[in-house]
Amino acid sequence: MGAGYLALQIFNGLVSGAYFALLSLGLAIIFGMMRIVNFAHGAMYMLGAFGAYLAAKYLGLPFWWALVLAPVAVGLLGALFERTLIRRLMPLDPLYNLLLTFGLALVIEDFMKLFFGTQGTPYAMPAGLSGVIDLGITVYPIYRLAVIAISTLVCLAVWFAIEKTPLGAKIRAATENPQLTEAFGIDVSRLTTFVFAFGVGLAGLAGVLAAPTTNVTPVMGSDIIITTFAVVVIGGMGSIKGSIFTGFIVGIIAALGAVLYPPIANTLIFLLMAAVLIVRPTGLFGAPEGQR
Amino acid sequence: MIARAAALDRRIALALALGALALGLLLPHVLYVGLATDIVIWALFAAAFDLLLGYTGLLSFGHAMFFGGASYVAGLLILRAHWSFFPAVAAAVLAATAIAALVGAIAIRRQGIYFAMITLAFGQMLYFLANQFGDWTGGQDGLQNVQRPTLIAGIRLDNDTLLYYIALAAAVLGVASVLRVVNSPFGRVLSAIRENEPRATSLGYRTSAYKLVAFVLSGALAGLAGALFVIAHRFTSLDTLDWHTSGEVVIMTVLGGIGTVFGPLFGAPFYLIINDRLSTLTTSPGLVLGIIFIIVVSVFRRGMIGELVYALRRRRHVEHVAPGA
Amino acid sequence: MKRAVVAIGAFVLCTSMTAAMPAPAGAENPVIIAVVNDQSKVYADLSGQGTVAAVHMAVEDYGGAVLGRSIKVLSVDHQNDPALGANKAHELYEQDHVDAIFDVPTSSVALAVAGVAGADHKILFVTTGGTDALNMGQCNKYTFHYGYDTYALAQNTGKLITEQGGKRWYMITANYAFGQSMLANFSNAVKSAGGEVIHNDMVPFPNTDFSSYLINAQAMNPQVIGLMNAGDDTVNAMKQINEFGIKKRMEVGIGLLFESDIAALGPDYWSGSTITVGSYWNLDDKTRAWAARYKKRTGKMPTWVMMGNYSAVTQYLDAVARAKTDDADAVVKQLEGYKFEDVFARHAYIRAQDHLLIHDMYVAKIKPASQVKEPYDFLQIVKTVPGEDSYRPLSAVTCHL
Amino acid sequence: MLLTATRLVKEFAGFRAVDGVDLRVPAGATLAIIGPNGAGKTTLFNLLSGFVKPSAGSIAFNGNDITELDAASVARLGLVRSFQITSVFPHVSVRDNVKIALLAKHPQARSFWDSASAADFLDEPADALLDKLRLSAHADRLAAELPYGRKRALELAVTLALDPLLLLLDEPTSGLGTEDVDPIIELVAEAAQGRTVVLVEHNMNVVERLAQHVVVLQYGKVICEGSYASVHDDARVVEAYLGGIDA
Amino acid sequence: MLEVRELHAWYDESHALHGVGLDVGKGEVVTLVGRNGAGKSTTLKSIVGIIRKKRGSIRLHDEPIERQPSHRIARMGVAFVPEERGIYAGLSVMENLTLPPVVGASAWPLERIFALFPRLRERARSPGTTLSGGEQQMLAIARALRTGPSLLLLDEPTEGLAPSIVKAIRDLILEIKRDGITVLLVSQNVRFAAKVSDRHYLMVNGRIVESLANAQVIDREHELLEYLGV
Repeated sequence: MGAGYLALQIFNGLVSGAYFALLSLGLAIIFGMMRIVNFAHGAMYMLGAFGAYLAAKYLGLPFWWALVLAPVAVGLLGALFERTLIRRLMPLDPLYNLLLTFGLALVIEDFMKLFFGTQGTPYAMPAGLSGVIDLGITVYPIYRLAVIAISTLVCLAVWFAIEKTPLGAKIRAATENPQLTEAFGIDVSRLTTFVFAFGVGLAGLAGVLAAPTTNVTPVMGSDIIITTFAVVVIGGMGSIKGSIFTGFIVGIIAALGAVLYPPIANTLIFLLMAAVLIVRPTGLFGAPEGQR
Repeated sequence: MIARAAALDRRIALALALGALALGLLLPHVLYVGLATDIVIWALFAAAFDLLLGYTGLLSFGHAMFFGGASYVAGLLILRAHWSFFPAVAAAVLAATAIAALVGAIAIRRQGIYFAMITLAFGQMLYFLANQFGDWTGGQDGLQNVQRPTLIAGIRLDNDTLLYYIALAAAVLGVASVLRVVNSPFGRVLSAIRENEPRATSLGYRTSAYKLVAFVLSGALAGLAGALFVIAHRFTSLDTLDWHTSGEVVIMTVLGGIGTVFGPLFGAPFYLIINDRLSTLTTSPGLVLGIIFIIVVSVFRRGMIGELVYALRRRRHVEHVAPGA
Repeated sequence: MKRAVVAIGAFVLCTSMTAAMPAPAGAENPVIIAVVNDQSKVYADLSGQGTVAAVHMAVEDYGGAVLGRSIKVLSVDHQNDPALGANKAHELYEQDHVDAIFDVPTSSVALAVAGVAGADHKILFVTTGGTDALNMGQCNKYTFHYGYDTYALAQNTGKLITEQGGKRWYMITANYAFGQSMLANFSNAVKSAGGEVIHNDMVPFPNTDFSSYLINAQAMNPQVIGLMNAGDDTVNAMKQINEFGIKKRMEVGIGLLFESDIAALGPDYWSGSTITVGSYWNLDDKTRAWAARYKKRTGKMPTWVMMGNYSAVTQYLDAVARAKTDDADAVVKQLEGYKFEDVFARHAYIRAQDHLLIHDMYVAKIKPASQVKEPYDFLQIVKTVPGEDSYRPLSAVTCHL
Repeated sequence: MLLTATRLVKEFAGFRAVDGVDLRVPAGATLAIIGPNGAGKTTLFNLLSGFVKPSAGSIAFNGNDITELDAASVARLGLVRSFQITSVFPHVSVRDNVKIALLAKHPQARSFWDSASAADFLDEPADALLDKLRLSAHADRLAAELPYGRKRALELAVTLALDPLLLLLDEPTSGLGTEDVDPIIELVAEAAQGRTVVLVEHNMNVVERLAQHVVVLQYGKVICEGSYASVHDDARVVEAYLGGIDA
Repeated sequence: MLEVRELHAWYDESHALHGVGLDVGKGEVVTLVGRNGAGKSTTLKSIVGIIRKKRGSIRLHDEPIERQPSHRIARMGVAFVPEERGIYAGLSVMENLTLPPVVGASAWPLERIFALFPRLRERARSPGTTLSGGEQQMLAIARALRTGPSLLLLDEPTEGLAPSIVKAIRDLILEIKRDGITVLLVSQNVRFAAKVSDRHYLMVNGRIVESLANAQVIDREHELLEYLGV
């Protein structure tokens, strides 16, 4: 195994990292504003993939349209859940919303099974991205490069929007002190709905990106959410930057582990989590308890 | 803080205990014995879980690791070493205790949502490890053909009804232990920590040590349930370690009522009977149970028994009880 | 108080309503058979409700009665949960007086239910479950393995590809009993045909991302990539094999595949690959006629395991008729060694020594979408292999019934 | 000196809430810490009781260095604090609140396998304490159901149950109506007999009646200390409180 | 322009206001004085809608606002400067300043703010909480003025600040008053209050017990100090 080969595997890790980063970024945004962990995030990821499938099948829309429309649709659904269910439990312990979204995840998954069965639905590689390019060591699918690019771009854009724009300032303000922000004339409740919708929209986007490379089934979200939680625990729900960074890093470590000793592939992220927790209970980027 | 019914009135507690016991004695006569046994086992599991959630305020989403872990330990000892009932169960409970101590020492340093996520991830880690060591655990096939062990010299547990009553006895003992712990001075301190941790700290209580002990006790009793599971079913599988199993025990406890000890004893049969019947009626049991769960979390947050206890208390002193909760 | 009343009321109502489901019994004393399979999880489309329909069809075709008693069909969703599956099986046998259970996909559930069948002395036909433990280490007198096993898949697919020049195999194996037994059987078959396995990746099961292994595989440049997995894992692996453009450069040997898997991605993803099936709806006029009736009934095309279940039920009822009783031991006697031929099983007999159905198997190539003329028209049968050559020879049977 | 704090500093994200405070509390004294809102009183309290670790400086109590000790250990050494916002253990009866505090000194607290009656031996001391704080009438009510003034008394009872060497009281009269203030002052005065007390207080009347020694904080620094009279007339203190716009 | 009648308010379960009634006329500067915990801040927070659990009537420009969500009240021209100043650590000085939307015609343009507080321009890109206490108070008031309010609610603007800054704040309030903005001020600092206000309300235990003219406050300073417990 040469250095080039290893480099290629690291590169490959960036692809799974791209999904983790989008998912944990969405979780982090929602958590930052609402202090809740969205257990239905995996279900939203799955809905994103199905959104792409449905858009192609019934509206004849190509991948690029789905990339925009499916996350928006998922976001709107998220907004509906936020307005009708999650909001009611906001004044209570955040654990209630963890339970609620856990129930939601079960319901969404089973609901989709009713309509789409379990075998999976075909979703083809977008035409323009279907080839491979020769990276010297071996060939590599163009689409995977696109996934890395799109995810990185979106993550950076989200980071920029939150850190550098007036809308981002409102979100940061509402995160820090919602009551006061409201008293400054900002409709925090609408902002909260928007943030929740946006966070799950990111999960939907990850789902659309995954659709061409994995089997699109109603259960695709329920396993990735647990791994994403582990990623989030490793990173610590500290910052936007932290969630993006941890997402990619964990992707790379998992990919390397899978090659060096395949049987460990699934366990590795969790072992990593245990190790990080022993050294830093708050995760890599987490603020110490009490301050957050 | 997670809502829970305040300390049970003695009379209500007695009534609930008798009700649960009556239900336990009645079950095998109205349901097939396999399901009845499952109900008893899960009721014990849920009661153990409630010791942690209801009395310490910690929501674990990884309790399958104790349940499943113990089921594998008991299963292996019976299958490979032909241990009899008591030693096998004891060893399994011990194993669950050890896992709980290990995981608890790391997880207990965080609380609330972090604790839930960490325990969830640790549970899944054990799942993958068990999947990994297929030579021992049978991997995806699970441990099959675990013969029922001997109870004491000469008596094999082959009779399902006998086994049911053994499980019932173990569950009664387990629930009684939960009650004793909850009402012990230690249990009082636990409630104090749950209600106001900084104040308890300021009184000199090392709160994380108390929480860890509660976590370990809860894990040990969940392990007892797991050991009974493998004996009752003659096999165990990765499903017992899967996070959905952790989720199921959460659902049962919430449906029954958090912090009531007795709530889970009614939540478990409710969940299992519905799931059992739905498996012949529909292909989407999760849909129905999920919707019920969402309604309970949104509207009847105290759970079935919790709402009942709350209503009875409320009738007695309407003016004092705080709104919301 | 009102809330409490609502809460408790709902509890009592729900449990009593569901608990009070009528237990099937009655004066007419029917012969009762049950389908226990996955109707809500990953294998629901492979078998699930489709098999239930096929079983009803079998009963109707049999005339709806045997020994002058009506035939009743129950069905249970085991949700891929061995505990639930075993529980329900036990309930079916003991309380609902079910005479035989059919289908049972997922190795862990199949083995658990087989355990129950052995303990309760009631008949079980495992059709969709493929692990050869059912007819090897964990066989029992009351369990019949009907349709295929990993040995037969390897003997056909593995041998044929190697003989046709695919000598160097790179294996990607799902790390669980089914995958391991498939790997062992395929490795033997490949070697016996003059090929070699140059590398094997033991991949955790389940797994969705195979890209690391595929990069590795390309670096080692094998002639065949062998997928020693099933279901979702195979679908994901194949999707990524296409993505990496590997399918154009090397052959893909697929251990186990069903029509529903092909439909999940669409035939183009699979085209050119070689698989082994126990039957196929488009085999001949007989199967086509059967499939047409099935489609009329359900609106869908059958997978071949649904045909297998149809056959299993038919043969079971026939055995009951021959035994003139539904007593399990008597029926087992009638089934053991019985030679027959039906829409599914050709040149078939149930081997007495391990209760395995020995029948013709078919090696098929998957057609590209351009050649698919009608729904589920996925396969081009390239070879019919007699059962004796497909299944483990009698000399290798280790089962003690 | 029972308690000595030396050059105590606490920084939060670049902001010094406590900035080099020296504090010396002799055994048996009653000392009050006063200062305008945001002067760092509560942070100082958290530092002394071990709830917050100082960024710099050291704390010694009764011959032990407690700078790095966790809060529970500090309490076990006999330095016990109260809280500004009272709730104690809201859904526990008043008697059990006190019993939980009394239990902290007994090994039974750790025995999860004792019956409920194992703590009964504490009923008597608990009732005695409740009686002393005029809470007997409420002994069986839930703490949450108490009127506000009684809650503060309960807070004091729970703190006193530990029989501390040093009592840290965080605004014992905050939020009380005038009619409730006097009884609390009496209770604190009684508790201070033979004990060392440090209190944070806003109400100057309370300070005057209880404290022999007053420390004035502003911007996290001690700007002045001495007897109530000397502090009351100190120009710096008046300025700190009144803003000294005429200055 | 502001009319409060029989206002009761609750913090969680504790009853903090017991029937507060007060009036503030257009262009007036009115102070609420009272001891800690008397309910002054609670009154302001009730007016601006931060405290939702309340009963009674609050009318602004003759419109009832007691049921309005707080962002609506702000958009009706009420600007709030909280006691802790409410400077966001996660926002830069500039972001802090421009966070609330402009709601009135009399909004101060940024140039006017920077002319008055050059430090805010210098530190525009640094995090808001790295400013000194006095600068933070300036930022908090400037932020309110930038929205162009008709009613400004100021909670303890001089607390913990050095005398020179208190003076600057006094001058600022007087300038605001000249602009015709109505101010409701909470202050324990009676000398400061007497300098800027037209009238005073004395609050005790969640009630208004007395309405005082400016002259009365100065005359009774020592009595009031005792009363305030200082």
